[in-house]
Amino acid sequence: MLSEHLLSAVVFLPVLGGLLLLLVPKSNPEAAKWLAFVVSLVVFAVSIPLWTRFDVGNAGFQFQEHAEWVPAIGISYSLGLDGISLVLVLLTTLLTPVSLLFSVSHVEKSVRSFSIAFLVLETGMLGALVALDLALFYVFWEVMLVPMYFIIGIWGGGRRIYAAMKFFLFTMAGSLLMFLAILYLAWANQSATGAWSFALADLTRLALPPHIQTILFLAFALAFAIKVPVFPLHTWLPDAHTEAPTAGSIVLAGVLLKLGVYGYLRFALPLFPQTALRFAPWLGVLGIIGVVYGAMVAYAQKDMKRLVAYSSVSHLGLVVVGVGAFTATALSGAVLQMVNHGLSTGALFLLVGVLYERRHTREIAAYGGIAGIVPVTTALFVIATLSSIGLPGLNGFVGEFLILIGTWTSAHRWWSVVAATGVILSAIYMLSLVQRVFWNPISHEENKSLPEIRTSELIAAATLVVAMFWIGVRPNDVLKRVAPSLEALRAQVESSSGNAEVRRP
Amino acid sequence: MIGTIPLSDVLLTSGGLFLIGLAGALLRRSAISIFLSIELMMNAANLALLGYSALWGSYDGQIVVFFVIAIAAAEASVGLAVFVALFRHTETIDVNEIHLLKW
Amino acid sequence: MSIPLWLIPALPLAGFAVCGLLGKRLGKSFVSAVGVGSVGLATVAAYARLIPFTAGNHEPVVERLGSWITAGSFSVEMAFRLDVLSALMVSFVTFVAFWIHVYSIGYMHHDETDAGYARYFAYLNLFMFSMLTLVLAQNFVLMFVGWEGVGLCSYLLIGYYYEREYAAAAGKKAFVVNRIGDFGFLLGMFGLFALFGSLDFDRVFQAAAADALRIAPLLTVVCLCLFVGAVGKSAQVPLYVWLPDAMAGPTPVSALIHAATMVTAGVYMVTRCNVLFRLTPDVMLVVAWIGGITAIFAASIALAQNDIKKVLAYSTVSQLGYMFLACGVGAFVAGMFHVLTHAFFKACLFLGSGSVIHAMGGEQDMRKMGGLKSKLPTTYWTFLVATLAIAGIPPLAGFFSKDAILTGVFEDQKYVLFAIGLFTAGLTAFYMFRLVSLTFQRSFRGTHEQEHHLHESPPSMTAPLVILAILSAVGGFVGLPKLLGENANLFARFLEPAFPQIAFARGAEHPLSHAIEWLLIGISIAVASGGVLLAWLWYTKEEGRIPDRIAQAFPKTYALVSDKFRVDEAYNFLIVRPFDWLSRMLWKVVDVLIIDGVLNAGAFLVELAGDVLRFLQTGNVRNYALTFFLGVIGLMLLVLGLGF
Amino acid sequence: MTAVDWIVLVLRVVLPVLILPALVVPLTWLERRGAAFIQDRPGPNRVGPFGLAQAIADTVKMFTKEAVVPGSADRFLFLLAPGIAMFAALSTFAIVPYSSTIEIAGRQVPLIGADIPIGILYLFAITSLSVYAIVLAGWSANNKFSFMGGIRSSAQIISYELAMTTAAAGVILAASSFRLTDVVALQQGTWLGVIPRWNVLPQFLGFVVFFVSAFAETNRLPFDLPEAEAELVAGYHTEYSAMRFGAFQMAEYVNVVVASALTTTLYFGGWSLPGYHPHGVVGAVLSLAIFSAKTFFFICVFIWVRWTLPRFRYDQLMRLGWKALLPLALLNLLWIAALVAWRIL
Amino acid sequence: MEDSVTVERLLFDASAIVALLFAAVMVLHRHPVKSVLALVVSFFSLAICYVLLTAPFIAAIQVIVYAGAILVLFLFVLMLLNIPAEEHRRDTRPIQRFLSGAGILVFGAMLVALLRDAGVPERFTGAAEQAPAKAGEVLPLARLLFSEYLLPFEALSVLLLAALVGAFVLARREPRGAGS
Repeated sequence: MLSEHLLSAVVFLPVLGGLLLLLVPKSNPEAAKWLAFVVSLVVFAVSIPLWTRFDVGNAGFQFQEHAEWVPAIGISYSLGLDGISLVLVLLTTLLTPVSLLFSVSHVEKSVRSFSIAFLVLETGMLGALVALDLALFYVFWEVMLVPMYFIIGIWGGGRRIYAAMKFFLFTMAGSLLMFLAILYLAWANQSATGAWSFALADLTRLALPPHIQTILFLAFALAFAIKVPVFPLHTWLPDAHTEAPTAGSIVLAGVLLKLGVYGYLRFALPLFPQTALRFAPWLGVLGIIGVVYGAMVAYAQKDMKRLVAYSSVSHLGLVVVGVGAFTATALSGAVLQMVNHGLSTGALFLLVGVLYERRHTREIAAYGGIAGIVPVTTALFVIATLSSIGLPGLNGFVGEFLILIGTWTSAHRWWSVVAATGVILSAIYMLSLVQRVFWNPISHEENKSLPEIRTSELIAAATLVVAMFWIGVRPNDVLKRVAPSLEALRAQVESSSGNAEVRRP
Repeated sequence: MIGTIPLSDVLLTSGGLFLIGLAGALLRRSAISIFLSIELMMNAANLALLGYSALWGSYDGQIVVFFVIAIAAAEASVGLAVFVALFRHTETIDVNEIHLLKW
Repeated sequence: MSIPLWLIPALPLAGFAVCGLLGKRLGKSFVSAVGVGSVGLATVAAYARLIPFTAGNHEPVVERLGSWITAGSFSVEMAFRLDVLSALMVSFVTFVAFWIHVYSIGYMHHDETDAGYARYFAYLNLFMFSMLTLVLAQNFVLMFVGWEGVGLCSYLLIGYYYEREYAAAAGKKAFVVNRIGDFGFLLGMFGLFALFGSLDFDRVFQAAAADALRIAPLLTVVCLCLFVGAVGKSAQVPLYVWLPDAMAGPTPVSALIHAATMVTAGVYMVTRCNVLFRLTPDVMLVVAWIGGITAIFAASIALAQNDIKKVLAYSTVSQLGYMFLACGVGAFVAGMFHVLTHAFFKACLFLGSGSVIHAMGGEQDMRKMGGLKSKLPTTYWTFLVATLAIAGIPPLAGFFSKDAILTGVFEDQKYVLFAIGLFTAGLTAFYMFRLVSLTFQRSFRGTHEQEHHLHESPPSMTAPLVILAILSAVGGFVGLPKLLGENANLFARFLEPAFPQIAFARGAEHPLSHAIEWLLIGISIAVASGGVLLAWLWYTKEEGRIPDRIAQAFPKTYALVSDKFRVDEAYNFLIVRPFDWLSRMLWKVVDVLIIDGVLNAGAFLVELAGDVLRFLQTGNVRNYALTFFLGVIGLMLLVLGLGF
Repeated sequence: MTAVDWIVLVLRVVLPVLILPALVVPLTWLERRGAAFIQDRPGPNRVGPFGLAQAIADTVKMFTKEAVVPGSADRFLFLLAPGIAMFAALSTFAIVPYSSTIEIAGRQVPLIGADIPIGILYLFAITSLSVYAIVLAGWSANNKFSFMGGIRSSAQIISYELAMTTAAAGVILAASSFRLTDVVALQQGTWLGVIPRWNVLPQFLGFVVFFVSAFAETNRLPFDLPEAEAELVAGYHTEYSAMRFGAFQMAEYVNVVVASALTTTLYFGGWSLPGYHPHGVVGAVLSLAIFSAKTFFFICVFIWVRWTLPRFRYDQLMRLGWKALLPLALLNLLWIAALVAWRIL
Repeated sequence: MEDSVTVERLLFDASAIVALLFAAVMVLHRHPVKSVLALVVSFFSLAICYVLLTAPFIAAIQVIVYAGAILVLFLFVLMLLNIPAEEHRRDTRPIQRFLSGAGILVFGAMLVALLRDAGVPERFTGAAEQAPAKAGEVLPLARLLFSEYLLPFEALSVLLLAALVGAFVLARREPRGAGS
C-alpha cells in the first residue's frame, strides 16, 4: 500500500502522529516530546524511498496520486513529486526531526500542543510541496500558516504576539489575493472548457488575455514574494524569526520561506509564462536589492537571531535573482541554494538557540570570548557560518556560484556583479558576529560557566553539518535530480512565450 | 378525509401567525416573550410546510417540521438556561437592561 | 602512476580530521605525530610524483576524478594537474611546510593547552590541504576551493589567539579583504566561462590562444578581475592592509602562510594564467605598476617599524610586489624564481624572528632587544644568511632572483619601474640590516629577567632554521643568469612548457648585450651592499643616532612613515565608518521607519474605522433583531424587485 | 349520519365517556374498603350494605358543598385547572380498545374510542397536557403550598413520562405500530401452545418501568408528593373544595383506571386470551369482560400498593425516575430492538 | 373560495382562528405566565390544524414537545425566577417601535402580495387524494426519516445532546469560590 501511496503516507503521517499524541496525557510532557520526535523520524524514514526510488532524469511528476475530492467543482486530491519538490520535501522531513530533537530539551510550556502544532505544520508544508491541484495547494498553504502562527504566538519570545500577528497578516494578505486568482482561473477554465477543474495541468493550458494574466500573476507573485520574502515585503521576517522559538525559526527559515520560491516556480511560471518573463527583470532587481540590503541591515543588528534573519533576506534575495535570471544553471543554483539556506540558516538558528537557552539573551553584546568555554558549539557555529557565507567545499558555495555564474550568462550580467558583492558582505556581517560572540576577551562573568552543547542538540546540529559537507562535496546528487524538471519548466515557459532572452546558454 | 381545505387558508393562517410572532419578537421587551414569539414564528413556518406537504401528498414537509420541532426543543432548553443564568446576575430579563456586549 | 595526485592534498586533510576531531583527547605527542606526519607523508608522496616527472619529459599530467558540479550549461570536474608550475609549487610548499611543522612542535609546545595545540595543527593541516588543492587544481573552480581554503586557514590561524581582540579583528580583516579579492576572482571566472564556456585550464588557455583578437577587450576586463583576486591574496596595494595585521598569528604561521606559501598564490595564479595576461598588455602594465608601487611603498614603511615581525611583514609585501613586477613585465620565470627563493629566506627569517621572540618571552619590539648573537648563535647565523639573501648579496639565492627580475624589467624597457625596483632593493638591504643590527648586534636593551632567561631554541626549532638557511644560500644556483651559458638557467628551462608561444602575444624579446647585463648586475650588487653598509654604519656603528636625528629633523614625515602612512585610518574613515552608518540607516530608517511605518499606518486606519463603527454595537438584542429583520425585508424587496 | 353511525358513535365514544366517571364512585368505595382491609379495620360499613352507599353519599356531599375561590387567586385559571384535569383524564381512554371487533350492519366496528394511527402518541400528548391542570391549579391558587405541589408534581410527571414513553416504545417497536388495536392483535395466540404471547413476557422490564411510572403519573402513593399532607397540606388542590376538588379526585381515579387499562392492553393482551376467538356481540361482551377483569386486577394492585408502601422523599423520587427507570427502559428498548432485529418477535 | 364548506374546513378555520387569537393574546398580554398559557392554547389548536392536514404524527409531536415539554419548561422558569409582569415603561428608543411597526406592515404587505400572485392552488389536489388511505400513516414517514433523512436525524440527536449539556452547564450554579 505504501508503495503507491507513498506521498500521501509522507504527507499525512505527521498529522496521524499528532492524533496519536492526543492520547498522551498532558501530565507526561517527556513522552509527548519524544513521541513527536519519533513520529518525525518515521516520516523522514518513509520519505527516504522518495529519494532512492526517484527516477533520475525523468522530468515529469512521479509517485503521482489522484482522487476526486470535490467533483462538483473539479477539486481533486492529486499529488505528485518532481525534482524541485523532491529536494524540498526531503529538506522538510529532515529539518522537522532536527527541530523537534532540539525542542526536546527546551520546550516547557504545554509541550503536547507544541508537538502537535509542529507535526500539523509539517503536514502543511509537505502537502503544499506535492499538491498538483491549486485548491489543494491553497488548503495546505493555509494549513501551514495556522500552526506557525500559534508556535510563534504561544511559545515565542517577548514580543511574540506582535510578531505572530505581523506574520499572519502579511502572509494572509498575500495568500488571499492568490486565492482569488485561483478561483478566477478555475472559473475561466470552466467557461472555456465547460468543465470545472483546479488541476495545475488543466489550468496551465488556459490561454488568458495578457492584461488578465498580468493581474493574476501579480496576485500569485505577491503571495509568494511575501513568503520569500522579497525586499520591500520582508519586514515580517525579522520579527517572526526573532520571536519564534528556535524550532520554529529553523522550520520557518528552512522550509516556509522556500515555499515562496517553490510556489513561484511550480505555479506562477507555468500558469503565466509571458507575464512571468516580462516581470522577471523586476524580480531580479528586487532580488539584488534584497541581497545587498539584507546583508547591510544584518550587519547593523545587535540581536543574533535578527542578524541571522536578515541574512536570510539576503540569501533568498540571491535565490530570487537566480529565478529571475532563468537560465538552467541559475535555476539549478537557486533550487540548490534553497536547500543550502535551509541547512545553514537552520543550523545557525539552532546554535543561536543553544546559546539562548543557556543565557536567555540574544544580545550579541552579552557574549564574547566563549570559544574557549564551549569549543564544540563554536566549531559547529563556525562551520554553519562558513557554509552560509559560501565557502567552497561546503554547500553554500555551490549554490551561490551556480546562481551567479548562471545569472552572468543570462541577459542581465550586471545583476550577478551586484549580487556577487553579497560574497563580501556576508563575510563581513557573519564574521563580525562570530568575532563578537565567540572570539574576543570574555567580557561577562556569567559566560565563564556557560554549559557546553547537549548531546541531543549536538546530534541535531551535526546532522545538518553532515548534510552541508555532503552537498558541498557531491552537489550532483541533488543537481541531477533537479535538473530535468527545471529543463522541462524552462522548455514549457519558453515554448509558450516568444521570449528570446531565456535562450542564452 | 382532506382535500377540502384550501391552501390559501393555511397560508393566510401561517402568515398571520408569523406576523404576530414577528411583532412580538420586535416589540416586546421581556426576553421570555421574545422567545415565545420566536417559537410562534417557527410554528407558522411549520404550518405552511405541512400545508404544502399535504398538498403534494409528500412526507418531506412533515419531516422538516419534525426537525424544526426538535431543534426548537434544543433551542428552548439552552435559551432558558441562558435566561436563568442571566437572571441570576442581573435581576431582570428586560432586554433593554441587558447590554453587556455594548461597545 | 603509483600515487594518485589527489592523495597529496588528501593526506593533510586526513590529518586535519584526526587532529580536529580527536586531538583534544589524544594529547600533544599524538597530535604532533599526526600533524607533522601527515604533512611528511604528503611531502613524500609529492616527491614520489615529482622526481619521475622532472626526470621524464615535462608533459602535464591531468588526473580526473569525474564531474563535481554539473548544472545546465555549466560543468566542472574534480581534476588535478601536475605540470611544471604546480610541480615547482608543490615541491617547495611541501618541503618548507614540513620543516615549519617541525619547527611548530617546539614553538607551540609549552605555551599551549592540549586543545589549543590540536587546534593549531588541525588548522595547519587544513591549510596544507587547501594550498595543495590550490596548486594542483586543473580548473579555476577547484583552484578557487583552495584559494578560499587558504584564506579560511589564514583567518583561523591569525585569530588563533582568539581571546586577544586585535588577533580576532586581524583575522576578520584578513578574510574580508581576501573576500574582496575573491569577488574579483569570481567575476573573472564568470567572465572566462562566458567567453569560453568552460573553466578548465587547458580549454580556457587553448581557446584564448586560438582566437585572441575577438575576445581581447572582454579579456582585458576578465584579467583585471582575476588580478584583483591576486592583489587581495598576495597583499598588494591597495589590499595589502591585512598582511601586517596578520602577524597577530603565531610566528610559524606567519612564516608558512604569510611569507612562504599562501601569499604567493596570487603570483602563482597570474603565472598560471600567463597566456591570458600576455594577451592583454594593458593589464600587464597594471600588474607591473601595482607590483612596483607595492614594492617601494611597503619597503619604505618597513624602514620605520620597530616590531620585528612587522618589518618582516612589510618586507614580504614588498617582495611580493617584486614578483608581480616581474610578472607585469612578462618575466614570469623570474617571478616564480623569486617566489621560490623568497619562500626559503623569508621562511627562515620569520622562523628566526620566532626563535628570537621565543627567547625574549614574547617580546617583539626590537628597541628592547640587541646583542642576541652571543645568546642565540644558531639563530643569528641562519638569520644573517637569510638577510644577506634577501638583501641580494651574491651568491646567495635572493641575488639571482632579484637580479633576474630587474633584468627582466630593464629588458622590457620599463626604466622607471627599473629605477623603483633598484631603489627598493637598496631599501630592502637597509631595513633588513637595520633589523639585524637592532636585534642581534649592539648591546641588550631589554629587562633583566628577559636577559636572564635568554636561551637558544630547541633543536626542533633550530634544525629547520639551518636547513632553510642553507637553501636560501644555495637555492639560487638553479637559476643562474644566461650569461653564464645558455643552459645555465635550469630553472627557466624547466619552466618553459608553462609559457607556450602564442600568436598576437606581445614581446619580441630585446636581448640585452652582455655588457649591459654585467652592468646591471654590478649596479644591483652595489645598491644592495650600499644599503647593507649604510645600515651597519647608522645602526651598529653609530648606534642609531643619525636616524634619530633625521627623525627629529622631519618629525611629521617620520610619524607618517612609522604610522604606515595611516592607510588603515584612511580606509577606516572612507569605507568602514560610512558602511556602518549606511547599514544602520537602512535598518532604522528604511526598515523600521518607512516600510513598517507604512504598514502601521494602514493598521492604524483600520483601527480607526473600528473605533467609529463599533458604536453600531448597541448591545441591545432588539436593535440587532430589528436590523436583521430590516435586512431580510431589504433582500426580499430586492428579490421581488428583480422578479425572480 | 345513519342510525348505524349513531350506534357506532355511542358504542365507541359515548359509553366510555359516560361509564368512566361513573366508575369513580365504586372505586372510592373500593379504595376505602381496601385500605380498611389492609389496615385491619372495618372501614365504611354503615351506609348501605357493606357501606356501598357511602360513596354515593360522598358524591352528593361533593356536589352540594360550597365552592370557595380564594380572593387572591387568579380566578379564571383557578376554575380552568380542574376542567383540564377532567378533560385530560377522560380523553385518554379514547384510544383504548376495550373489546374485540363486532359487526354491525355489515360493518366491522372495532370497539375503541378512535382507532387512530398514532394511538399511543395521542395518549402521551394528552398526559403531557394534564400537567397543566396541576401546574395551573398550583399556581393560580396563589398559595405557596399548592404552588410547591404544582411545581413538584409537574416535574415528577414530566420526568416519569420519559421513562413511561421509553418503556412503551418497546411495545410500539414490537408491534411496529402506534395503533393499540395492532398491539392487541400482536399479543393474540401463544408460544409453544401454552405461553400467551403477552408482551409482559418478552419485555418484563418494560412492564415494570411502565407500571411504576404509571404510579408516578397518577400521583398516587408512593409517589404522591404533590399532595404530601405532612409537608404541603394537600398540595396543588389545597385551595380547592366541593366539586372542583371532586373533579381532581375523579381525574385521579379515571387516571388509575386508564393506567390499568393501558397496562392491560400493552402488556397483557388487552381483551384477548390465548386460544379465544371472539365473534359477534357475545364475543364482544366476553372480550369486554376479560378486559374489565384484567383492568380490575391492576386497579386492585394500585390500591394495594397505595396502602402498603411508604412515601418517597422528593430527591429519591427523582433519582429513581432518572437513574433507575429511564436506563432500565432504555435497556428494555435495546433488548426488544435486538429481538426484532433477529426476527424473534 | 367560498364553495363547499366542509366539516374539515370549518374545523380547520375555527382552530386556525383560535390559534391566531391566542397568539395575539400571547403577544399582547403583559403577564408572562398568561402569555405562555395563551401560546399553549394556540399550539394545541395548531395541532388540530395539523391533524386536519393529514399530519397526525406531527400533531402529536407538536403537543408532546411544544405544549408538553417546551412550554412547561417556560412555565417552570417563569415560576422559578418568579418573573413579574412586564411593567409599563415608555420605550427609551421610539425608533425601535416605529421601525418595527413599519417593517412589519411592509412585510405583511409583501406576504399578501406573494400569496396573491404566487398562484396558490385553490384545493388540495393530486397525490393527497390518490392515497387517502396512506394519509396520516406513520410508517412511510418513518421509512423516509430513517433512510433519506438519516444523517440529519443523527446530527439532530447530537445537537440535542449538546443542548442538554449546554443547558446543564449554563444553568448550574457555580460552586463556591469558582465565581464567574
